[in-house]
Amino acid sequence: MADKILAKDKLAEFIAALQKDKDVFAPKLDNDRLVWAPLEKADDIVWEFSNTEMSPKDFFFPQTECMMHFKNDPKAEDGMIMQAEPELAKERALLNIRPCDAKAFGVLDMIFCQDEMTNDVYWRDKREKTLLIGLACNDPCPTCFCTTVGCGPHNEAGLDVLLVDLGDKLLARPISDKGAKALSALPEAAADDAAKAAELKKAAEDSITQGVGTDKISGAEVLDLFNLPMWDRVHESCLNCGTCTFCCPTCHCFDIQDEVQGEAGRRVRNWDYCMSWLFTVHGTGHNPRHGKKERVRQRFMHKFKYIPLKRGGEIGCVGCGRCVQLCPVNIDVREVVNSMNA
Amino acid sequence: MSDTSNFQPRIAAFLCNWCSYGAADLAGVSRLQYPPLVQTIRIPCTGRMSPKFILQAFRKGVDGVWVSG
Amino acid sequence: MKNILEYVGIEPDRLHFSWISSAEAEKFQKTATQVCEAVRALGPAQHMIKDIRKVA
Amino acid sequence: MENQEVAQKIQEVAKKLLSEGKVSCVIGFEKGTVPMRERPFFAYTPEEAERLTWTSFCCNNLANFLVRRDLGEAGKVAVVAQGCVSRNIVGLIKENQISREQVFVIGVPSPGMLDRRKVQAEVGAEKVITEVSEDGEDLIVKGKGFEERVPRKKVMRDNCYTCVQRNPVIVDELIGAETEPTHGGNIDKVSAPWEKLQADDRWAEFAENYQTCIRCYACRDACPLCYCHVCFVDEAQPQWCGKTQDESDVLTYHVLRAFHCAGRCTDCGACESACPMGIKVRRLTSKIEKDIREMYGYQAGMDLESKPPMSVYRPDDPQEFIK
Repeated sequence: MADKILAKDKLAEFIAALQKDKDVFAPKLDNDRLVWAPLEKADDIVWEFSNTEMSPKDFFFPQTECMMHFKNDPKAEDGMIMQAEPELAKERALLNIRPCDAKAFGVLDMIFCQDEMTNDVYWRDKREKTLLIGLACNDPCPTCFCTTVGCGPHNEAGLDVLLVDLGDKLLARPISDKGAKALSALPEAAADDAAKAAELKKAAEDSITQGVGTDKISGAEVLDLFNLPMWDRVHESCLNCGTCTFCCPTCHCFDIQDEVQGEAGRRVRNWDYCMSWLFTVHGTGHNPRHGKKERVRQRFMHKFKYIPLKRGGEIGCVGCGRCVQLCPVNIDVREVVNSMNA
Repeated sequence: MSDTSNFQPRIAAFLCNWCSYGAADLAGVSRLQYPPLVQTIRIPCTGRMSPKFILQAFRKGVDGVWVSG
Repeated sequence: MKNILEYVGIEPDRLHFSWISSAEAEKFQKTATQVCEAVRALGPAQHMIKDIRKVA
Repeated sequence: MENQEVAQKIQEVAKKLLSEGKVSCVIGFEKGTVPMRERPFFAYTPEEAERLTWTSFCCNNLANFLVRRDLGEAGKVAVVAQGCVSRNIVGLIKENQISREQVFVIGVPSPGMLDRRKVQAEVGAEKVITEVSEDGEDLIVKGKGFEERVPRKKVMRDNCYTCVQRNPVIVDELIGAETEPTHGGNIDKVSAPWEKLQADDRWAEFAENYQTCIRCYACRDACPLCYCHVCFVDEAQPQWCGKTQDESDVLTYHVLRAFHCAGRCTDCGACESACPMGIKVRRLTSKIEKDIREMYGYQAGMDLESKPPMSVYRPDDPQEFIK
């Protein structure tokens, strides 16, 4: 599919066309914090930003999501029967999502929708009804390490459209059929625009200097990694809070709870995190991951060994660097992975 | 607030087994009338009281909490 | 507890404490009436309630 | 004394303690991988002690790590402590979590720690900071295409500004000379704007303050008071607090956690520094600190002798609230 050009002064038309049948969201500055918010008009778009504070995964996997509801009355005819929640009513478009976050959705697709049996209707419904329009990263942060985990500042995986900021205009590259449809009205790009985009891509990739090595991890035995002496030190300063998992675009664990109030009942799922003692404790009181060390090890082993092992080599991390920035005790995933790889 | 004249609040009363619960019992035996809005929860001693109980009562939708030793 | 609930915006008259001996039936009756009146005057509680019907 | 000198001294003391075998481990800070992110570090050997540092961004409360590790096995442990951390150590001793003999306190008068969020706001939210260094009363903040001097005073953490005890209260070895005990701020002013409001407005403000909470519990886990084996939010029978993002669930957690810290909180600010969303957690805890001070004349962790007000009964305890 040929690259298109979207002039910035034509954005208003483009957004209006999207808004005809979609709710459009984009990153927005709110009290010095960059958050995802509904986009009203083209002028509100932020072009210069690193990335949103939290990952946009909650568009597809909300922190609290009602799965079904029921009437809490065993004697009633319709009592205790689970009723499905309504599906997403209107399609959505996420504008200016970063390539790393889009790639993360691809990783999560592999986990939420594996086959007929493992097919998360909540995740899939929202994924199918959302158009992802990415904005390539021309100026990655010092904490970014996407290029070393199979992603990149101009990565296309998971996106429907990739935009590259060329100053007064955007190079719009259709990636999926859905994306091509959204761009159908736009003029084709000239060869030198594509060349400029390629230059920007090269520069952005080159600016990422710190990264992780995973070559030895992929060849190593699980148990050898599991028993590395480094785990005895990595966890020491960890607080076992949920910051790294909650800001992570690929963390996807949840906890299902039934809640009742009089006759009303519902089943909800909430984000859960492997750093918590409660995450693995059994009804007997036994906890297979009883200490900080076991929990910290689990998080890194899951992303860098278990997921690649089960999903054809795909790493469960996209290198967005959020956990590096937000961890209250600065446990840096790059250091941890590099010592796993040593 | 809205019309308060017809409003029948629900009040959770945490009463100590040895003090106020006894008083409530005696009030009943003595045929003393008090509003039927108070829903009594007997606790073994006011020392058993916990701030969790108060918050839990509010979370479940009571309009007032009364702790009595 | 009363102070902190008041601070976050729960009316202080929603929470009452008292000392009543098991012999003080009359004080019990009087206090129960006072508590009910105080809460009645405030109207229904609005905050801190978890209502899953509303959010569901 | 400049922070660099203090760091040098901390290293010397740590090396001496470790090489003489007086302690098994020194808990201090090392340089983080991101600017303004010094991080807790555990030095077991004199060589490792060379990684210890001291800057104005040592925002974690190290007393936290005393109570979360098995000191019975570790033997004696040394910990770098400024005023608030030493007060928390006193608190832990009073609550019988650790014994005085197990801890060697390397006392450091606090320079007043700085808030990385304020520094970021000062240079602009969108700018990427790559290097921050200290020069007397100024910070030198560098990033791509800019270099700025920011006065320390402007970016001090709120709790350090209202600190009343910068000097450590218990010390085995003091580094540098004691400083002015306070930074001049008044903690009572933190809660003052809320106290003036009507009940409904207070609730609205309160709910708004915690609106961005993601319930990662970093505030709890960073707190040296929150050492319960099972926190009330993790209890399932009964479940005191739901797991959802419902306003009532989030706020129940914050109210009850704050209340559990009544008479124990030293206003170290670790909760606020740890919060990934930058929530003003102290809006609740500072109010409780003030109430305890006014009602019981008590400030947590100032000495080893006085009894914590929430665990003793005195005939003159305030009881106006009881009918």
